[in-house]
Amino acid sequence: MVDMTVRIGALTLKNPVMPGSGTMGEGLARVMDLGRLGAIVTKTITPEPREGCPPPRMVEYKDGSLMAIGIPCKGPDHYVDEILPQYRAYPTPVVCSVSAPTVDAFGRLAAKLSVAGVAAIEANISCPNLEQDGRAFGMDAEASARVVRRLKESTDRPVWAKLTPNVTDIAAVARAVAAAGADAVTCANGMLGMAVDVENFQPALGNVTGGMTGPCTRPVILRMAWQVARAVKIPVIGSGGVACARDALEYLMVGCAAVQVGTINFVHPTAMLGVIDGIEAFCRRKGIGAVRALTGAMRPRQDFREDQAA
Amino acid sequence: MVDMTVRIGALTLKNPVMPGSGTMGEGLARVMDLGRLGAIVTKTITPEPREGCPPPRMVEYKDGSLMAIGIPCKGPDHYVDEILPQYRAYPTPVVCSVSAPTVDAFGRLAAKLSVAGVAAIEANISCPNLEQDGRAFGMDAEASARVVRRLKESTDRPVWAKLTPNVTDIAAVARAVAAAGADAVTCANGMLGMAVDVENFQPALGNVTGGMTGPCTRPVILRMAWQVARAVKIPVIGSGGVACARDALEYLMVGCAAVQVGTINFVHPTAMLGVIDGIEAFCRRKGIGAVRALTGAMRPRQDFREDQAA
Amino acid sequence: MSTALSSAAAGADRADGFPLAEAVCPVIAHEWVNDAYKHLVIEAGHGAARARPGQFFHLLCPVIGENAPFFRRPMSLYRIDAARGRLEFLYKVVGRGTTTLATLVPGDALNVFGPLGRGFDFAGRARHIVQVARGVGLATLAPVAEAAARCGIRTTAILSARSRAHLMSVASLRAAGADVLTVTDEEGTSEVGAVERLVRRAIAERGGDFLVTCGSNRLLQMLQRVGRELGVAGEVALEQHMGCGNGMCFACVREFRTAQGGVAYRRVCWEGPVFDLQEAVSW
Amino acid sequence: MSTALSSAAAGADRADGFPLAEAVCPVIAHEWVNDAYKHLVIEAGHGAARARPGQFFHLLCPVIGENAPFFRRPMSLYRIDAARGRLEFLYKVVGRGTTTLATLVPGDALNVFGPLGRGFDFAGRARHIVQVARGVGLATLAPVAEAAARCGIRTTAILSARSRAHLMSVASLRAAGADVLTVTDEEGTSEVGAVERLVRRAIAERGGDFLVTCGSNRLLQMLQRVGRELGVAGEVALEQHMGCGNGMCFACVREFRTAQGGVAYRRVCWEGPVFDLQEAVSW
Ligand SMILES: Cc1cc2nc3c(=O)[nH]c(=O)nc-3n(C[C@H](O)[C@H](O)[C@H](O)COP(=O)(O)OP(=O)(O)OC[C@H]3O[C@@H](n4cnc5c(N)ncnc54)[C@H](O)[C@@H]3O)c2cc1C
Ligand SMILES: Cc1cc2nc3c(=O)[nH]c(=O)nc-3n(C[C@H](O)[C@H](O)[C@H](O)COP(=O)(O)OP(=O)(O)OC[C@H]3O[C@@H](n4cnc5c(N)ncnc54)[C@H](O)[C@@H]3O)c2cc1C
Ligand SMILES: Cc1cc2nc3c(=O)[nH]c(=O)nc-3n(C[C@H](O)[C@H](O)[C@H](O)COP(=O)(O)O)c2cc1C
Ligand SMILES: Cc1cc2nc3c(=O)[nH]c(=O)nc-3n(C[C@H](O)[C@H](O)[C@H](O)COP(=O)(O)O)c2cc1C
Ligand code: FES
Ligand code: FES
Repeated sequence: MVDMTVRIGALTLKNPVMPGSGTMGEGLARVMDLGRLGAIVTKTITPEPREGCPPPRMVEYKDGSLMAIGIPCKGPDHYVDEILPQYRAYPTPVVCSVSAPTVDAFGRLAAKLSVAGVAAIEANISCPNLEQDGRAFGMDAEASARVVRRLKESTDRPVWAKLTPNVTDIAAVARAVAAAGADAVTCANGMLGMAVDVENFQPALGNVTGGMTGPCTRPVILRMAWQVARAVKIPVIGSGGVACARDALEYLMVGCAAVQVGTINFVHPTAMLGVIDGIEAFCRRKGIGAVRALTGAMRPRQDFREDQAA
Repeated sequence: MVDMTVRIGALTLKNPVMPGSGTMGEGLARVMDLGRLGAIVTKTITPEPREGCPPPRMVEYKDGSLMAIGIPCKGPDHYVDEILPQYRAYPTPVVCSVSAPTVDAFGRLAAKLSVAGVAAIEANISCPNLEQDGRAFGMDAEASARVVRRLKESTDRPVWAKLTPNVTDIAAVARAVAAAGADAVTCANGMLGMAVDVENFQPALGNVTGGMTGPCTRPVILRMAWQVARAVKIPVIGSGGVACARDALEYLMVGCAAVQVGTINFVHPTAMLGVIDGIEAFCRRKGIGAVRALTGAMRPRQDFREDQAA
Repeated sequence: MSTALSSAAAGADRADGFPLAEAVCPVIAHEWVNDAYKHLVIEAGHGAARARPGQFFHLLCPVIGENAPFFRRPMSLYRIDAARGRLEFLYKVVGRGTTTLATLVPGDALNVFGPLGRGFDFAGRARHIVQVARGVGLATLAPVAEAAARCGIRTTAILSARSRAHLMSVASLRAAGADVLTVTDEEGTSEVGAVERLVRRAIAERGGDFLVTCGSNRLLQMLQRVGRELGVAGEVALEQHMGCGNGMCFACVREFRTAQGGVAYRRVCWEGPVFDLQEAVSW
Repeated sequence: MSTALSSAAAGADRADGFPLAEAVCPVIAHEWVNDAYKHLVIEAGHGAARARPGQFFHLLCPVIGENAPFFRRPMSLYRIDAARGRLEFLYKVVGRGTTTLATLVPGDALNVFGPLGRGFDFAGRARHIVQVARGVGLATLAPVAEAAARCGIRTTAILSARSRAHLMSVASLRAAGADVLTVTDEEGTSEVGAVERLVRRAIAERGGDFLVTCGSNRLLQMLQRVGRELGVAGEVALEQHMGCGNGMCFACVREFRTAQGGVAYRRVCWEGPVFDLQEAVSW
């Protein structure tokens, strides 16, 4: 028996696997038992209803995709009344992702969403900061910290800060949000990308730029998770390109306490179950009693020489 | 007949396709006519000889690779005496990539390498800046500008600044190097990534981190090239994930004057010829007389509706 | 049956008790029906028991060489054979995914996810369906007549295609009791005005009281006009590029008219692919 | 012949006049020789005319499903049939690339790049080669005896394998005039000390004056010791994971002893894969 539980601050999860915000929905409950997940992270909620980006919203690559969805949202009341109740049947803690155009609006939104059934708040700080020329909060350590401080004042729920990877020094942003009181950091959101429809001399996405996600982003996001885990003491949740247990193990070993699975849910709707079962099988095979022991288990390379088997 | 020439500052190239530094070598001359290339960019030269990173030096993914080579180099004299003469037989201009641990060393190296046969100097500013805690020059707009200023003082050759993509605001770095007198910017070097050998709980690369390159990085680097092209007036050379003509066209249309082809040279040694021929064929098919006209040819999306063909 | 192959895909066949399943299904038959379309039959007990006309499955097309479809490909049901636990698809080979899909031979395994989306909703609303299909719409509308007949609803099917060789499902529609009218570009009979006359006649003379369409924007516009004018309700099956196919990614939105007179985005995979005829914004 | 297939790969077959070529070659034969190794024969006139023993080709293994080898895979030449313009490889199926390579059937096309690297250099340096091979080394050393015979050099080949079924190329080596000695784990004859006695006897009694090895680190260490002690020169063919295979990426380095007594990295694909026996750092 492997002890699969992990602690994210005050919260104990039954296993380290959860969806990335915006990559699951009620549809998933029609394919699998959401009770098996470590947590349910819901799609980002904004203060006002939004329609999202004009189509086309996606471009597909060999090993990942570029999407410009733009956080369509029906607002916080709809979330509390219609979305949250759908997850009440499960013992799984619900993490509510929020985003807003100003620090104040972040605070008000989190207060409004700190209702029964919300176990933690994840701050999606990849959105444009209207107080700073629309530059994403997450691209600035100080702006990120301000959001977290306001959230901590506005809610008694644990606050997770979801970083953007589009930065020079992600460890600095992580240190800033940790100092501001974040209970955990999620590393990271999609990488800003674009594509051209060359036949028609136009952007391939209605929004021109979009978020690059999926397996091909893993090497870069993994490096960031490693840098973040070395920079802060709070738990780190890896999010980027996890498709199978092996990928999740990379994140755990570089120092993450848990992982989020995103784009691959669209391809294999039960991919998260495969990740959970695979991590457990790995622990059993290696004689590891608790998955927690994998966090930061990467050691420096030995000059390890194996004889060439014939 | 399509006019394939492009101008990079004072330099006219017969076509917009050249290898990325460190992704070609004398071996390529044994497979194809290097005279067909727009330019020959040679592997980065450092002031002192270096052995490079300990193996393993590569990890392969479905659509790209992670390499930690570490710029092995035999020094500038070896370059002038042994490497440069190999390219003398070709009419193709040689661009000499340089890197150094201090601004002074950059200047001295460029002066030493401004010999006959070197048509331009490309500053690889992705390397650690020993005067700033080893943080890469390219991660700091001011440090990048200092390198370019010193190079401009030290050589009469055009200076290209090759940016690192591991930054928050690549347009700001581009503006800084343009203001410092750079004749062109190359966008960009590899993205910093890592991988774990989970079976053995150790980094997969001898150097722990490495450069992620290849097709899967194109959406992100393309977005950066677009941002850079809108920020500066000097020519932009796109470098990231070009495998075929279509990919190169994306870079040209977002505003690049030329492209560098890197990792795919390792898979298809004559890939650059395919890119050149494909761009020419595209121009012919679209009735475009000069490839220069493609630079920045992307237009805003029309709400363009085509009837569904049956 | 399909479980025997489940090791071919991580996470496949965990369906037990859930309405949707990712299942690895054996290919039973796979033939070209003309120069552009293939007819695919798979064994999929779980799906065949649940699927309804207008719904679709999300197919994981193989990765072969440069053709590496990352996401699944949506295909509507051409035939649901609940008795034998089989699903049938009729699809046009157009790009990466359909090219590799077309390489499958009987005995190969295909990973499918479904049934997905909202199907046609004519039971209790229609007595005589007039369906107008073109292109891939021929596949999507094919199962309507049979299901309609089961609720005692008659069908007049107007099929439009480039040429007679591209008219598919005529025989199966007739077998399901539909009156089938065909028009083709080749014969010069498929022009929108001509089809409109057939539709008006089916409403006026045969009691057509529900319009169903798929596959052509110009035919959709014509039916919206006729439906509005004559007060005849109807539905349209739409397409959009998809990520998840299951309402989660919001990639597949299109514009729709709202009750308030504005337009809003709706997900083709979740609120559709079948929508109210008048709410769809044609383009 | 291969040009007829060239459209299968962008940029392939632009060889005209260049020593190296990326060529799309028809598979002539492809059979399992035991439970782990396959024998591949391709038509490759350009390569067969130029290749030398110890050199390798860089094979573009197909992408099939989850097995998506991005880089090529290096395979040394098992046989060079210049007369018929054919190349032969003998390889072990171990991972992604070799798994998809193994699916090719005669008539399929394989994109190969080569010939690459520095082959064996015994002409004028040897009169009697003693070769010691194990595992994939059996493939790499197989063409040595035939080429040696052509320069009037004799060969004693000591082949080591897990079992008799894994001893490959015995017949072809004998046909090339080599004396073949075999040892196996199964028979308890393959222990390093036993092989060392065979090597020493071949040197002492048969005039062995050049050592050649591939495929086992422990046998390499033993031969380095014997060679140093008896003053017998030799070469070793080494492996390393490769990117380009053509000296450009510097991914394939290994440590070597330098003349100055230090160690330095050298590229297996460019300075090798065949190196001086004593310069190779064993591990
Ligand atoms: C609900 C639904 C049902 C469908 N039913 C059928 C059917 O029964 N028969 C049939 O022939 N076709 C049907 N289609 C269209 C079919 O999904 C596309 O032809 C197919 O996805 C093309 O894939 P590709 O990789 O070959 O093309 P590519 O052009 O290479 O695909 C590139 C991307 O565009 C998407 N795409 C391209 N064309 C379409 C399209 N028309 N609709 C949606 N996405 C598209 C692909 O899914 C992929 O994401 C249906 C589409 C939808 C949305
Ligand atoms: C010069 C040279 C000649 C060779 N000749 C032969 C031969 O004749 N017969 C034979 O069976 N094998 C030979 N090998 C080894 C062969 O290249 C590997 O077995 C093969 O690359 C494994 O690929 P894979 O995708 O199946 O394995 P994976 O393990 O899936 O490959 C992952 C990565 O590791 C690399 N890799 C794995 N094992 C090796 C290895 N032993 N050497 C180099 N790279 C490796 C792969 O190329 C790939 O980049 C040779 C290697 C070299 C360097
Ligand atoms: C279609 C789509 C929608 C997303 N929506 C959100 C969102 O609303 N809020 C958020 O914080 N992240 C969002 N993300 C980012 C994911 O949660 C996740 O961090 C990212 O996709 C990286 O993981 P992956 O590579 O496994 O997909 C979205 C990603 C995708 C692909
Ligand atoms: C193995 C390897 C070595 C490289 N060496 C250098 C180098 O020495 N100097 C440099 O400026 N860029 C170097 N690069 C970066 C490439 O020039 C190029 O910018 C990058 O690979 C992105 O292009 P690509 O995606 O087409 O490979 C190297 C890249 C690779 C893969
Ligand atoms: S395809 Fe994902 S919501 Fe429709
Ligand atoms: S494999 Fe590229 S240098 Fe050897």
